[in-house]
Amino acid sequence: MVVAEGLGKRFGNRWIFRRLEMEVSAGQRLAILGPNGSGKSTLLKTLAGLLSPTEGKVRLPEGDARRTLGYSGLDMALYPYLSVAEHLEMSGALRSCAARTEELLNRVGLWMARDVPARQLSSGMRARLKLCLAIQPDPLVLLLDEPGASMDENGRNLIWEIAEEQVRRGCLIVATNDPLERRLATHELDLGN
Amino acid sequence: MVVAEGLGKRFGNRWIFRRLEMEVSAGQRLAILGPNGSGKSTLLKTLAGLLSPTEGKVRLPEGDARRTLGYSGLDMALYPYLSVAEHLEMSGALRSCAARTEELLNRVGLWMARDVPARQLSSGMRARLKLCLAIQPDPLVLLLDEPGASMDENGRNLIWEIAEEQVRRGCLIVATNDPLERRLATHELDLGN
Amino acid sequence: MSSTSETRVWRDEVLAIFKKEVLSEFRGKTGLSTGVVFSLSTIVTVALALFNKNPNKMDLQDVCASLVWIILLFASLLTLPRSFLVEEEQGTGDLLRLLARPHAVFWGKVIFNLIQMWLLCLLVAVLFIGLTGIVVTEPLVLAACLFSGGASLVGAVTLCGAIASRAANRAALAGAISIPLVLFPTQWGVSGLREAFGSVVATGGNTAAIGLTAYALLSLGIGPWIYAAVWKQ
Amino acid sequence: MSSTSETRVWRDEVLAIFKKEVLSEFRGKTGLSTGVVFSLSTIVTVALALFNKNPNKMDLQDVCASLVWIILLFASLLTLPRSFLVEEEQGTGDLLRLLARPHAVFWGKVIFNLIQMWLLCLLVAVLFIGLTGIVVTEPLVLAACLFSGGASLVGAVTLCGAIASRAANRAALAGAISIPLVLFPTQWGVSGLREAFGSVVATGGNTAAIGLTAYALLSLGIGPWIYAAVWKQ
Amino acid sequence: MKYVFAVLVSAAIIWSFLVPDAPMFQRPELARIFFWHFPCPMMLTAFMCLGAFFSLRYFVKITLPLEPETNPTERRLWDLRATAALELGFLYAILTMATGIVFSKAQWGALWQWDPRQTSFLIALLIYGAYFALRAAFSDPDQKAAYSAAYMLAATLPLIFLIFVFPRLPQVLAVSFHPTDTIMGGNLKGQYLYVTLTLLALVSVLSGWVYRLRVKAGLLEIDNELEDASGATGAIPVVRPVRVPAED
Ligand code: HEM
Ligand SMILES: Nc1ncnc2c1ncn2[C@@H]1O[C@H](COP(=O)(O)OP(=O)(O)OP(=O)(O)O)[C@@H](O)[C@H]1O
Ligand SMILES: Nc1ncnc2c1ncn2[C@@H]1O[C@H](COP(=O)(O)OP(=O)(O)OP(=O)(O)O)[C@@H](O)[C@H]1O
Ligand SMILES: [Mg+2]
Ligand SMILES: [Mg+2]
Repeated sequence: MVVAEGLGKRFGNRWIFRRLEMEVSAGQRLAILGPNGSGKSTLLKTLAGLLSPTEGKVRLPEGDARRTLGYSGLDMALYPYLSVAEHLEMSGALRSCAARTEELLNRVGLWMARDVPARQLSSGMRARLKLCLAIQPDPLVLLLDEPGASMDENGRNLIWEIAEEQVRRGCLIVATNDPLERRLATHELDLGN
Repeated sequence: MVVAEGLGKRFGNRWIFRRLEMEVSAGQRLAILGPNGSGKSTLLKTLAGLLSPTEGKVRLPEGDARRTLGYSGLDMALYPYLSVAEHLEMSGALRSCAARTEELLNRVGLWMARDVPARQLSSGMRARLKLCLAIQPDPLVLLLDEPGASMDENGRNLIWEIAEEQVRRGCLIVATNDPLERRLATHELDLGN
Repeated sequence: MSSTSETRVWRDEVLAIFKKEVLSEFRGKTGLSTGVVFSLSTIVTVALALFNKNPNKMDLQDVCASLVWIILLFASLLTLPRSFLVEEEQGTGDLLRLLARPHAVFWGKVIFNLIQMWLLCLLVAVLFIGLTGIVVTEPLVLAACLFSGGASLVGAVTLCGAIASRAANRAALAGAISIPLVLFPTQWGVSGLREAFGSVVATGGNTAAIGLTAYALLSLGIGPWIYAAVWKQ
Repeated sequence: MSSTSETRVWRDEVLAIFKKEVLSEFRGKTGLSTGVVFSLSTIVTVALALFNKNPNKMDLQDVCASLVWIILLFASLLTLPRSFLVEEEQGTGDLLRLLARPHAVFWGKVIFNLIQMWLLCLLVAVLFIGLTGIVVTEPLVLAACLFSGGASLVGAVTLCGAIASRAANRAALAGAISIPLVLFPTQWGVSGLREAFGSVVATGGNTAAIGLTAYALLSLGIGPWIYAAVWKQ
Repeated sequence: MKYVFAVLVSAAIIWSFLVPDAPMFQRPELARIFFWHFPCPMMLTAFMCLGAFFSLRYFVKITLPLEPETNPTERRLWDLRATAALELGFLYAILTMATGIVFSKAQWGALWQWDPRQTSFLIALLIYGAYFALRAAFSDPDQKAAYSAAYMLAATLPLIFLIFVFPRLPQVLAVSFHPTDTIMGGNLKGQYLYVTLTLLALVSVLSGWVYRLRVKAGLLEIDNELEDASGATGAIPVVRPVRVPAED
């Protein structure tokens, strides 16, 4: 479902990764590993289309990326003055998919905080909201950048559940530094250099 | 060294914590635990003086807080256009303590990236730089909010080392969700509700 | 998808963006206030300048015309680019790029800016006329010029804001690259306002209004496509 | 600590903040090229508005006076408040509060703003006079007014930034506060510039200069204390 | 080859001094400035249009239906061409202004008097300046390329309007001293016409040559960049299964 052909990304005059060939097919869970600064997030952003590759190309399943692709990254900010619920409603309207506000928020345990503006959320709550936004349209491809960071026990279990579901629908790619999280993958890609 | 007397913090009309009594003396390592949104970061910020308590008071060791106190939090941003080294130099000048740029950066493994502007750092590198800033003046009190989040193996070990050292000099308070990190504490404070 | 439902989808997306802008604006109050402060203080400055003069003395109308236009120009430069700059400053740009389509984003923000700008025009016009006591001989021309003038400013400045938003010194850059683009409608704007204030050297207020409208339509027409082109850079 | 080393410490801290501001603003050649294009086009706008008029015709000096002031006002509102607001917008406020002392922060930023503003005044004056060809009858008064005027604008706007920086609705608050604060010196600034341009209705340029200086000193004197008061709220 | 060219140029210059003075000018002998004043805007326009086209080409392939240009290396090439063209265009813009200013000193008696032509062209220069200010503001080459190309697309119509249409608007014609129908109106006759055309031809050849050089230089820069680019271990990361999942 996700194919990278000779993918390379250069920042300034330094290649973060190059000649990267990979194929992730439905039902697979890929973990992208590597020390800090090895390019996990960069690769994930490139796959998500947030960064343009310096060379090579990325193939995603047909269809509108807004609905076929879910991405949640650490350095992706939320709208400080929009409430949790408003985020989901906006996202639903923009991607023309069902907002499912109550269902999703109950699931990640943010229903009580639905009216809290994002700037008042705790780090873990922010991570949960981003997860919601990523899975809202039941995407075929789910890209998670360190989903477990700053999540508590129950949050981590939640991620496992979601991972299980996701592979029934499509594939999952996780960039992580967490030895526990690493275990939920069926495949690994090590960018360590 | 760190004493909280009847400490309470209210946001709007909701008490995050109240009537909190605690005393952390030299050589102790306190872990603040609790589910997401339970108030760990809020407590840490209140201790660091970044938030003013709604009731009660915080007692820190005498001396200028800029030098006796080190704090590193998740939602504390760095200056996007200042390089790693410039951050340490600025901090040194502002706190009138030795910058120790080379020593510290070598220690956390950022020496190679000393000229990279903060906005180009990876999440883990950012966490490392913040750690540097926190320990720069050899503070008596070190407050770390989820230091391990988005750090790789070697980064986590680094935190253990630093924790070991810190208790020789003073005390350490860590807010964390990470079951592994939790182990480095000698004492625990659970805000779980 | 049938065309009608297609249009409904577009409408919803544009509305979603628009709603977002409105909510953020009124909870976090950022853009407009600056513009208002500026226009207020400027107009008072001008009133001071024309202080104890009767502004209907010949060629003061012309000056008034240019002053009104300058105020609108600067106010727009202070206010309009923010809608795009803020996205990058607060780091929500990525989220937007993941959820939305460029045309929806552009139109949502443009509609918001249009409303902002027209309100500003109204404010400036009322205050200016009130404070300087200048006589408006042709209210219709005035209205037309402010309406189309505001729109053309919105078209150009919003686009420039979008283009500058990913750069290091966004705020200043946005101003720098939009001023020259909005400079030449100035000629029309000023001459139109002169006509409205019944200046003697007035040259065709309607041509001015037409010119401004054309400019507005053009910039608003091209804008979204250019934005779509740089959308994911 | 002995007082001399104490002052050295303060100097280092202020310098550190100042250096930070400079680095963040002028990473690479960015700031410069932008600034030039920016001010150039601003002047041209104004000059264009006064299109084919000889600005020494009576009245027009007064208008020029207010135009120059408007330009300065515009520039100051666009650039100055950012120095404080940006800290909160990009979330570096906490870091700053942990590392620095309020007075050092305030003075570091003010010095940066002052230099910025004075350079701007110089540029604007030179370009404006060059392009409109207006005659400066009293260069000294002009210099004095620009100098003190720039300073007072910096004082006022920075003060507002300081006051508003911690409020949730920063910009709005900053705006609301700045209106009266900015309007106040305006009157002196304009009359001073009129005198400089040899207007007939000019009313004491030196008083203006003195007034502006007093205002600047006052605001810059109070500023740090107010800022220190809101520093850790 | 180059020498032939040099000879031709000098010949043309000498010729330009042999032509009779133009009586309709204030300073007939100085009408010759025109020989140099005219080719500049023409070159400027040519390169501006080229730059605009390359900027467009940066985004879309010129096919029907239009489809986006996705190949990164192609894009970098088009960006380079656009920059080269626009830099040269900027040079000619400045030359136009310079010769124009000299000309107006000679014929209108003042270096600058806010003649509509002068104003409009000054604005055109500013837009050009803004383009390069924008380029300077980006550190990432791809963003630099994309956003400056976008700005160029937005600015093209205004530029053309400012240089050609605006001075010919009726109400502007009324107040401007600047001639507009010398060429179109066929008021340029005899030797003047020939000299102008010759110089125009020579200047275009020259600038074409310079343009090619600029592009060559740019290509070399890109290659160097690729060469001394570090960090790529050349090692190809591959996806490897860690265990066969039970459920599949
Ligand atoms: C700074 C002042 C000037 C500038 C910026 C300027 C600019 C230009 C430009 C852009 C063109 C080509 C575009 C067009 O044909 O409309 C042009 C053409 C021309 N200029 Fe100028 N010019 C200036 C001063 C003058 C002066 C003082 C004279 C002589 C009195 C002059 C004589 C001409 C003539 C004869 C043409 C031929 C184009 C035509 O008439 O169709 N220019 N100038
Ligand atoms: N915009 C940028 N410009 C230049 N270099 C960048 C940019 N973004 C990231 N980098 C560099 O690319 C490298 C990889 O960054 P990335 O964020 O992908 O690392 P990562 O694997 O996610 O690390 P972490 O585990 O800490 O998240 C880092 O060395 C970083 O300095
Ligand atoms: N500025 C604020 N205004 C109002 N409520 C706030 C504010 N900041 C935090 N809160 C609320 O206080 C609660 C505690 O936040 P805090 O960040 O301390 O949680 P936490 O224990 O750090 O959670 P996490 O483990 O996710 O970091 C949250 O419910 C949050 O919504
Ligand atoms: Mg990362
Ligand atoms: Mg927290």
